[in-house]
Parts: sequence; structure tokens; C-alpha cells
Amino acid sequence: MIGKGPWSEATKATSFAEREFQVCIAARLVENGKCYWVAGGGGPMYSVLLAKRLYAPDVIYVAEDGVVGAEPMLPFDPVMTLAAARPSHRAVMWTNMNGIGDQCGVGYLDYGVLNALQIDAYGNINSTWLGSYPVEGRRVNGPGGADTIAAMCRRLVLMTDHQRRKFVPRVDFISSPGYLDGTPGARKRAGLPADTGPYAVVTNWAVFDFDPQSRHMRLRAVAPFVSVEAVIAEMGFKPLLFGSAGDIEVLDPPTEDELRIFRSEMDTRGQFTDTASHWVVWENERWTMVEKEVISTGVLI
Amino acid sequence: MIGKGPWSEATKATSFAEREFQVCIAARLVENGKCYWVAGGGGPMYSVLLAKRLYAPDVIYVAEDGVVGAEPMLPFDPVMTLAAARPSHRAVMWTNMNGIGDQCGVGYLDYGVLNALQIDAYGNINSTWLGSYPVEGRRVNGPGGADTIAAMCRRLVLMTDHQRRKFVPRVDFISSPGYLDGTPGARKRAGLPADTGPYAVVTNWAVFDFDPQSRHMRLRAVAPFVSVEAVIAEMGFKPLLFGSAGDIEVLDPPTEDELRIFRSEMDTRGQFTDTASHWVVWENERWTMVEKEVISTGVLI
Amino acid sequence: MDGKALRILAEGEGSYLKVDPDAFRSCTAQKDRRMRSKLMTAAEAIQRYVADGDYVIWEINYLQRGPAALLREIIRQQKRRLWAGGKFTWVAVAMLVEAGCCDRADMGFFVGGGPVTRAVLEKRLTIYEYSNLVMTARLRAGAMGVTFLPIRSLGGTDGFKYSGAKLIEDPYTGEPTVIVPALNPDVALIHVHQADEYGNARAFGTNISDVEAALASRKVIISAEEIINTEEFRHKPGLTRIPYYVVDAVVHQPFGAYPGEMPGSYASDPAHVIEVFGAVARDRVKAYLDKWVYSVANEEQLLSQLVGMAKMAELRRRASGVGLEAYRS
Amino acid sequence: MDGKALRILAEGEGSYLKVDPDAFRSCTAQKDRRMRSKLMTAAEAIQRYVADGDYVIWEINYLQRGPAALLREIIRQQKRRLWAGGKFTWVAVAMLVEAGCCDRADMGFFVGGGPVTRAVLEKRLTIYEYSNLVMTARLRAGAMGVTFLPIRSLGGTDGFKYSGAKLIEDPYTGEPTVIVPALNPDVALIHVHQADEYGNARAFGTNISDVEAALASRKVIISAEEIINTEEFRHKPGLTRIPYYVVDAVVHQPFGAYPGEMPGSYASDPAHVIEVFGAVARDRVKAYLDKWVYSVANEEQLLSQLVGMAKMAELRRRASGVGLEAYRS
Repeated sequence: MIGKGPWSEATKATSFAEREFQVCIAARLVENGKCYWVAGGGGPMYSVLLAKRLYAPDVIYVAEDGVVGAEPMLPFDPVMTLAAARPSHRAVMWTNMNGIGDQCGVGYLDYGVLNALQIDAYGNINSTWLGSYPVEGRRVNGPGGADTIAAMCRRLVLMTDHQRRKFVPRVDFISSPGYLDGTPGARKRAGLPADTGPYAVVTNWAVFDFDPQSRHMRLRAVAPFVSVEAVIAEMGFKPLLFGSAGDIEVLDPPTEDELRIFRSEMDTRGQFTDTASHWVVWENERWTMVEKEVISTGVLI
Repeated sequence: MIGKGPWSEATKATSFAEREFQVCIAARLVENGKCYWVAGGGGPMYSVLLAKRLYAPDVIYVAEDGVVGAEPMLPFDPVMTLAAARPSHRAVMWTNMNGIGDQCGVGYLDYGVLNALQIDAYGNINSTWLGSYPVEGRRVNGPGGADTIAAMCRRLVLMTDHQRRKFVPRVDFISSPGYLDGTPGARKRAGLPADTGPYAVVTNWAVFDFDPQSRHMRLRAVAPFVSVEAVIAEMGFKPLLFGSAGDIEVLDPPTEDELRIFRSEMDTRGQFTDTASHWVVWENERWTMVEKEVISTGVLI
Repeated sequence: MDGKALRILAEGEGSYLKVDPDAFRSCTAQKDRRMRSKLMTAAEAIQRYVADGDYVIWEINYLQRGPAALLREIIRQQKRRLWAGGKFTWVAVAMLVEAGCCDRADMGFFVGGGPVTRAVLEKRLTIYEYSNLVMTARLRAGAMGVTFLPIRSLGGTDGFKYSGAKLIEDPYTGEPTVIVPALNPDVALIHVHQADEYGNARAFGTNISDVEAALASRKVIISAEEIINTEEFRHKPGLTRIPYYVVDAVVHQPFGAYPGEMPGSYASDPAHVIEVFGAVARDRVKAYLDKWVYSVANEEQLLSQLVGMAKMAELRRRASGVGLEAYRS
Repeated sequence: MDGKALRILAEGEGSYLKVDPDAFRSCTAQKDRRMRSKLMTAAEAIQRYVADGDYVIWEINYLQRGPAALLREIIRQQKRRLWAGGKFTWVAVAMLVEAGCCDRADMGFFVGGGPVTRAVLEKRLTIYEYSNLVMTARLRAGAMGVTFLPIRSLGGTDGFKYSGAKLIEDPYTGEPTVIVPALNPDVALIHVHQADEYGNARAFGTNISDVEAALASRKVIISAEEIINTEEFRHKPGLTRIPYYVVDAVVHQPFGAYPGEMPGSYASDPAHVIEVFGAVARDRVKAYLDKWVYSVANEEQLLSQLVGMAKMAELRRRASGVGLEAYRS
């Protein structure tokens, strides 16, 4: 799915946070010359920015507060990645939310990239309620712009931490639509535009796509520091496996260039990657995962 | 309907064009502190401007190209009264057509003033086709913004030349809605907003309103230089008469102030009033109408 | 309202472009998101991006900020069977009809007169009836990617019958409500004050529906008085009205609105304005076209040979005094 | 599609403000079109124009250009039973809920956390489910004076079930189409860069839906960093975002977006931003409100006693470098 690219030839890093790896992988998936809609800050925006810096110079992105094609002032604080002056800097256009929604509605926004709190086998996303709505459990933040992005961008890339509780057979609440129940035409019957839907899921351990027939999540690639079995074991449902034995790609680790740019221009204080992220180190000819103390500031928006 | 006002005490003019009279009368009808939508140039805009200058300082108006609350550079050419820089001058806001339409939709535009080419007893307007649509007759310019104004402003003031061919029992084509067939609820059944509809018709000879029950046009006032009988004789249908005998108001002629301002600041070259307009003169203790050579430039928009 | 269904109370019988937002999305998918120069001449732009049979919308009219040069080029190239989106326009539909370019028109406002009446009576032209705002509402729906919008006008008129509107039971109130079909024109012609070579565009002053037209149309041709650097857009992003990726062609066309006004840049030419209006009103459009359109090969010749430097200088001079700074932000 | 009726395929069961555009028009009819001064303090504005039980919408969030001062004043005055339009907001709904001001909310985006979860589980708060854009679409419908808009999202989600949306057969294509009810809030709170005493308002930079909110709401309260002369609006009419006659109150409120950013004027205060987010996340909002809202009588005291001149100077300094000129046009 990702395959070879400039990263395959570049000097590999030997020490990185899992979330840094995830951002680098998502960046390699970015298609040059397309327009992205990134909701909120963190991984989605970093991936597009990193790709633009290294692999996809002609990619542009919009944000739901009306920013089109910005050249943001980096670095910016992860608490201030949306609806703030620095990320809107040097845009080609400032409009408003309905203006961005219109552009998405008519199809100018090719890709969406989203963080997902809870995701199921058909790419449905829950960011509304964990538990039994609304009588037991925990209220979360709502879809925000994610429902629009998931409904109307042509291709949706989801980012999430690789944790069993994130991958559930059926989300507690569909906040933003994937392939719904996976049946043919399900999105159309719900009123959503044609030729849209989840395209990839990028975690700190693996990359998935969706089987074109069954619309079920399918494993495409794993990190060099985990096994296919470990990836599947840490999910609440069993993904399909792409191709036959051996067709699951092993992803290249981050390159020194990727990390240098990410660390010096984006996550300069480690606020993003330090949250809920292990450290991965190349020692004694093999990758080892190390616990790292978590200093949580959270992603605030 | 118009009654007494500052104009009753002011010095009366003794020589004026009928169309000047019409503009002065329409100006006296303008309600202070309201927002007007004037479509196109000519009489409607002149009336509001003259009123603002003399009687209704707090009146504002919008135009369909997005002008809100302008203080136009006067005089402007009648060919350039809309979609031009001079009439948009010193506005409080410039928006676009949908922006003005939205303001009208939610009810901020109280009054509309329109020129009508052909009008019927229920205040319906034809500006689409004279004759049998579309197989015989003559194509005219379409509703433009008039349909919106007639549909959605609270009160509609119509201006037209007092000619038999303008007042027909049933318009050849309803371009912009009056009270439709006059039946109760006709506008509502057509999807139009509540509490809207024609309010007055101002010609160079008379002022009409509409009977609250029957929605039929009703004579309220006549010019001092014509009789009630002459007014009715020059119409293609018989209007209702307001009240009982003697209740039809006789309008005050233009004042010297009205004409001075209109001639020096608005129709400075007589292009508007010279078209299709007689001259009215006070001679030998009575008003006389005089033919005047017509130099037609037309109203171009 | 019957609980689980909404009655359709009345339907106009007018034709309209098929409403198919997914097909329109397939078209926008093909447009290039890269910043690449789209500069070309008016002749090239019209050749490449206006096809016979296209639905053409333009912003705004022939009196102010209209794409007059692009319209003349369409006539010079003798495009055929165009469907004109005649909302808040003026003489241009009559010109297109008399030139044999146009056989259908959606009416908002345009000068009828001899050419249009003759064409209708001779069945060379079919007109569908809307109003200015109803047409901009249809464009707005097209620019939103939806299939229709509810409106609160058009109902009760005879125009309704010759339109694509419907009267339905309102899904929320049960009351009769008019809806109109989305419009996604094939081509939008838009004249602006400033553009960069990629198509980012600014226009100042009042306007009709250029943003809606740009987003709603399959092909977008921008003509601009001035080509400026993209840096200027990045310096003041709030002034951008149209983003580059919706645009297919950028034409540098000073005096592109002539004989109309370009607020803050030049005044209209009243003599020409009266001449063209008179030509329509007196059914002499052919002679007007011979003189002002066919007699020259392109717009540059029109300006140098027919308008002349002195007139252009005069029109620029006359534009001052309308508060020029208002047209620079 | 059965020819003369459109089936309703599904309907959300969420409550929504009654859709009644004619009633809203009766309300706008009462507003004064004259230019009269509407200057008053935040306390007066909230007292006069926010009633218990009102639906309140605000622009935009607590991070940037939000009407933070007005929201705090609502909490100080202990308004009750408000219905919060929580589209693209952040911590403010949790603050209102914990302060006992709010018992219903429409969800686009706001930080859930302890106060909101507790209130829902204890049935002190009912949430209806939309998304940011669906909420701005509803406001857009409200600002157009129509009853609903078709949209191409929300369908298929569980949110649909707890919303006021419907899935109907499209009148033009026959395909399933989602529609959402217009929203006409009782009150809009909008913080801007510049306003005049009558309510004409300018805001610079990106934005969410302030024009829609202003046109769609029964009562409109503007707070402004700066009160400028009406002459400035007439000098550059293209910059006006909100016309005076839709506005009911104008509050001169420097640092009215604090602790959020006012682009081009001052930066956000990250320490405070982290403090308020932490208060919501760790369910300590009461303590936060004691410290930052109840401890002072008004916003002027908040600035002088809790924020201080040095901090304000620092925030103004930190705003530079983001291309200030971009926020002056």
C-alpha cells in the first residue's frame, strides 16, 4: 500500500517514538497534488505538513475554520493547531465553515485525515459516547468536523493508537460514517455522496485498508518492530489479511530526515509524541519497545 | 393615505412634469426608519432618496447587487442607477445578491418599491411577456429582482404610468406576485411569507391601496390636476373607491423644495421625467396638462 | 402531510440541467490542485473551455464588472446552441441570440426587445422563467453540492410554471414550500480586478454571485484587469474570493468589462452603453456586432482600434472620485 | 418516488427549536432600522437580551475570537435553562453546565469530560447530536428565512437518530437525501475586532458562521475590541460583516476573547488555556469558575485584578509576527 519511496533509500532512524513512526507512515501515504481536509490538530495535520515538506510539495490542505492552502508558522503549540493565527498563516484564502463545507460538498477536498477515538471493522468512528448511550458510560467531544469529512471527502485516512479498546467490532455510537454495516450501497442509502469512504487506517503499529467487496478492514502493512500476530492480538476484531501469506508489507522505519524535520519544525517540545507513546530503539540488531514516562497535556481541540 | 405633512405647509410648485409629481407623492409615502429594497433605478430609487432628503432621514435602502445603506454620489445617470460605483457610494455594507436575498428572507427589508409595466386589480405584475405567452406578442425583460421583492418584502409599493394599457383586469403573465387571484390565503398557498403583499400603487395621477378583505385595488387619492372620473377612465378595470363620497383625497402638488432637490440633485438632465410625461402648469387659477416632446433614452436597467 | 410522505403540490414544466451532484463531483475530481500557470488569451480560453451546447453563466452584466471581453470572444468564435444563464444580465443574451450562439436561456433579467422576441416567436429560442435571486439560489445549491434549495419566492407566479421549481409540503411545517433545482453550469465567465496566474482571484465592491458561480461550474474562466503575484494573496488571504483550484483559465484582460464599469479602475462608456442598448431596443444588434465584435480579431484590436488610448485614459480618469480605496480591500 | 409524493424514509427523534420562519420575521420586524447608539456594558447586554430558557449560539470558541467575556457574564448572572448551540465550541458548554445555566445542548464539538458526563447521566442535560457543519448549515437555513436545507452528511450516523434531521426521497433525483431544520437561536453572542456604536461590525481572519448567526438570531449581542466611527465603515463597505440593524447591543470589550486569541490583536494565554481545559478534563470546573468568574464583579475587574497590565501587554506583543496587516482588511 505504501511500498517503496524516497524513504526506502534514506538513512533509517534507530530511536523514535511510536507516534513519530505513525506520523511518518501517514505522511508517506499522502498523495501529491491533492487537497486535504485535516480536522483538529495533532497527527493528521502533522502528517500532511511532513509530507508537504518531504514527499508531496504540491499537496494543500484546508481547515474547518476557513483556512485554505496555508503555509503555517511552525512550530505551533498542539493546543493551538486550529482556529489560531499561526496555522492560518500565509493561506491563499480565508473563508468560513460553510465556505469549506461547500468546497467539500462539490468535491474539491479529496482526502480527509482524522484522529479516531474508537473505530470498527467497517471504518465507522465513535467520538460521541463510550458505553451505552446515553445512560451509562462517558460523554466525549462529538463529531466536530469529522462527520462532514468522513461523509464527503473522497478518501478518508484514519489515525488511531494501536490499542484493543480502539478497535471494536461495532462502535458504541457512529459519530462519523465509515461503510456503516458494510452492505453494498449502505452509504448511498444514507444520503452520502458516491465514491467516498474510508481508505486507510494508520496506527503506530500497522496500516489497514478496506476490502473493496466486503468493506471490512484489512491489514496491509506492519511496523518493523511488531509482528502481524501482535498487531491482530491488540485489536477487538480480526481484520482481513491482504493477499496471501507474505503479502503483508513490512514498513520502513522513520528516516533521519523525517524525524529531524518533525522534531525541529513540528513537535518541537514532544507534546504530541510523548502522549500515550512508547519509545522504539534499535539495539543488538533488533527493535525494542521501551516504556516512556507520559507527560500528558492532551490534545485540546 | 398620505394626508397632511410638511409638504402641506410648504410653497407649492406651479409647473412640473407628471413624473416629478409621481416621485414626490411616492416620496411622501416613504415611512421613516424603515429599510427599503429598490429594484432598478428611476422612480423607486428617486422616491426613496427624495424622502430621505426631506421627510424620512432615517430611511435606508438596499439594492440587489449587495449595496446596503448607501449615501450615493448624486446625481447619477439613469442608465447607471444600479450595479455602478456612484449609487453604491458610502454604503455601510457591500454584500452580494444572495446576501441581500437572505436579509429579505428573514424580514429585514420592510418595503419594496418597484416600477410596473403591467399591473392588475390584485397587484400582480407582468414584466415578462405582453400578449399570449410565448406564441404571440412581445418579450420583455423578466422579473429581475422584482419577484423577490414582491414575494418577501412586507409592503410593496408599485409605481407605474397612469395609462389604460398598464392597468389590466388580469396581467398577461404574473412575473411578480401581488395578491394572485385575491382569494384569502392565496399567497400562503403559493409558499410566500406571511404578512406580505402590495401596499400602494402610485401613478402620475393617483394613489391606490388594496382592500383588506377583497385584496382588490382601491382608489385612495388623486392628483389635483385630474378628476376621479378621469383616473378611472384611464384604467382597464374599475378600482374600488375608498370610503364614501368625498373620502378620496386630493393630493397636494409638488412643493418648490421637492422639485428643487429632485431637479438639482437627482434628475438633473431631465432624462427620467422627460420620458412619457406630460407637463402640468398652474394657469388662470387651474391646472393644465401640456404635451412635451419626448426625448427617450429609456431606463436601461 | 400524510405522516410519512410529502405531497408534491405543483411542478413547473420547464427544462433544467439534470441535477446530479455526484456527476459534478466526478468533474471536480479531475481538476488539478497543483499551482500551475493557467494564463492564456481570451481566444484560447474560449476555444478550450466553451463547447457548443454548453450552459454558460456569467458575472455580472454588461454594465459593471461583466466579462464583456469573454462574451465578445464567444460571439467571434461562433459558439452554437449555448444555454444562457440570464440572471441579472442586460444586453448580452440578445447579443448571443442574434449572433446565433444561443438557443436556450434561463431568465432572471435581460433586455427582451426585437432579437429576443423574434427568436422566441420563430422558435429559435426557448426561455425558462426564474428571477435573479432564484437563479443565484440555484447556483448556491450547485455550489453547496446539494440537489435543491427551498426558497420563499417564485410561488404563485406564471414563471413557476415554466421553471424547474416544485411546490411541496414543507417537511417541517407542512405548509406549501417552493424548491428549485441546483444549477451546475458547464462554464462560468468571471471578470475580476486581480488574479494570479493560477487563478486565485479578488474582486472588489458589490457583486452578484461570483463565488457561487465559480464553485458551481464545471469549467471556470477568469479574466482579470491585473495579474498579481501569489504572494499578495498570501499576504491578505481574507481578500481572496475564488481559490485557484476551481479555475481552469486565467486571461489577463485590461478593460475586460468595457463598455461597462470596473469600479475603482475605470468608468463605463455611456455613449457605447447607449449605443448597445439602442441596438437591442431597435433591433439593430447585427450592425452593432459588425462594428464592435466582428470587425476586430481580438480584444486587443478592439481597444487599440475602436476604443483608443484617449478614451481609455478618460475612462480611467472618470473612475476616480468614487472612493478608490474602497475598491482596494 | 411515487410521482406526486416524496417518502420520508427516516426521522431523527431529537427535539429542535420550532421551525417557524414567519414568526422569526415578526421578530425582525420589530427591530429598529434607525442608527441609534446601542453601546452598553456586558452586564447590561446580558441582562436585557438573554432570558432564562433562551437558545444561545456563540461565535466562535474559547480559543480564538470567542465571546468569552459575554459567556462569563452569563455565568455571573446565573441565567438558567439555556439551550446551548455547541457547534465548534470547546470548554464553554462544560462551564455553562457546571454553573447550572444550561440544560440542553446541540452538539457539534465541545469538550465532554466530567461535568458534561455527570450532567447527562443525572439527566440535568440533554444533548442533541449534529456536527459542526450541520449546525452551521442549520444556521444558514435560519439566515435565509427558509425552513430546512438538504445536506450530504449526517446520514448513516447514530447522531442522525438523536437530531432533528430527516431522510427523504430527493425531489429531483429520487435518491435518499438528508435534510436538517433551520435554526433561529434566541441570542447570538459575537466578538469582533471593530464595531461602531450602532452595531456595524468587522471581524478579520478566518471565521465560523458569524454572519449566519447574526442574521438567524432574534437578539444579537456584539462585543468589540474597538469601537470605531461609522465613517470608517462607509469608507470601506466591503469590510462590513454584520449590518447594524440586526444588532441589539454593542459592548466595548477589549480582551473580550481572553484567554483566547484575537488574531492581529493579542495572542492566547496558554497557561490559562491549559488551566481551563484541565479543569474540564479533571472535573474541577467549579473551582475554575470561582477563581476566574465569580471572584470578580465584571470583566474590567477580571482584566485589572486577575490578568494584569503586564500580561495584557505581553499578549499584545506576542500577537505580532502573524502578519498583522492581514487582520486589517
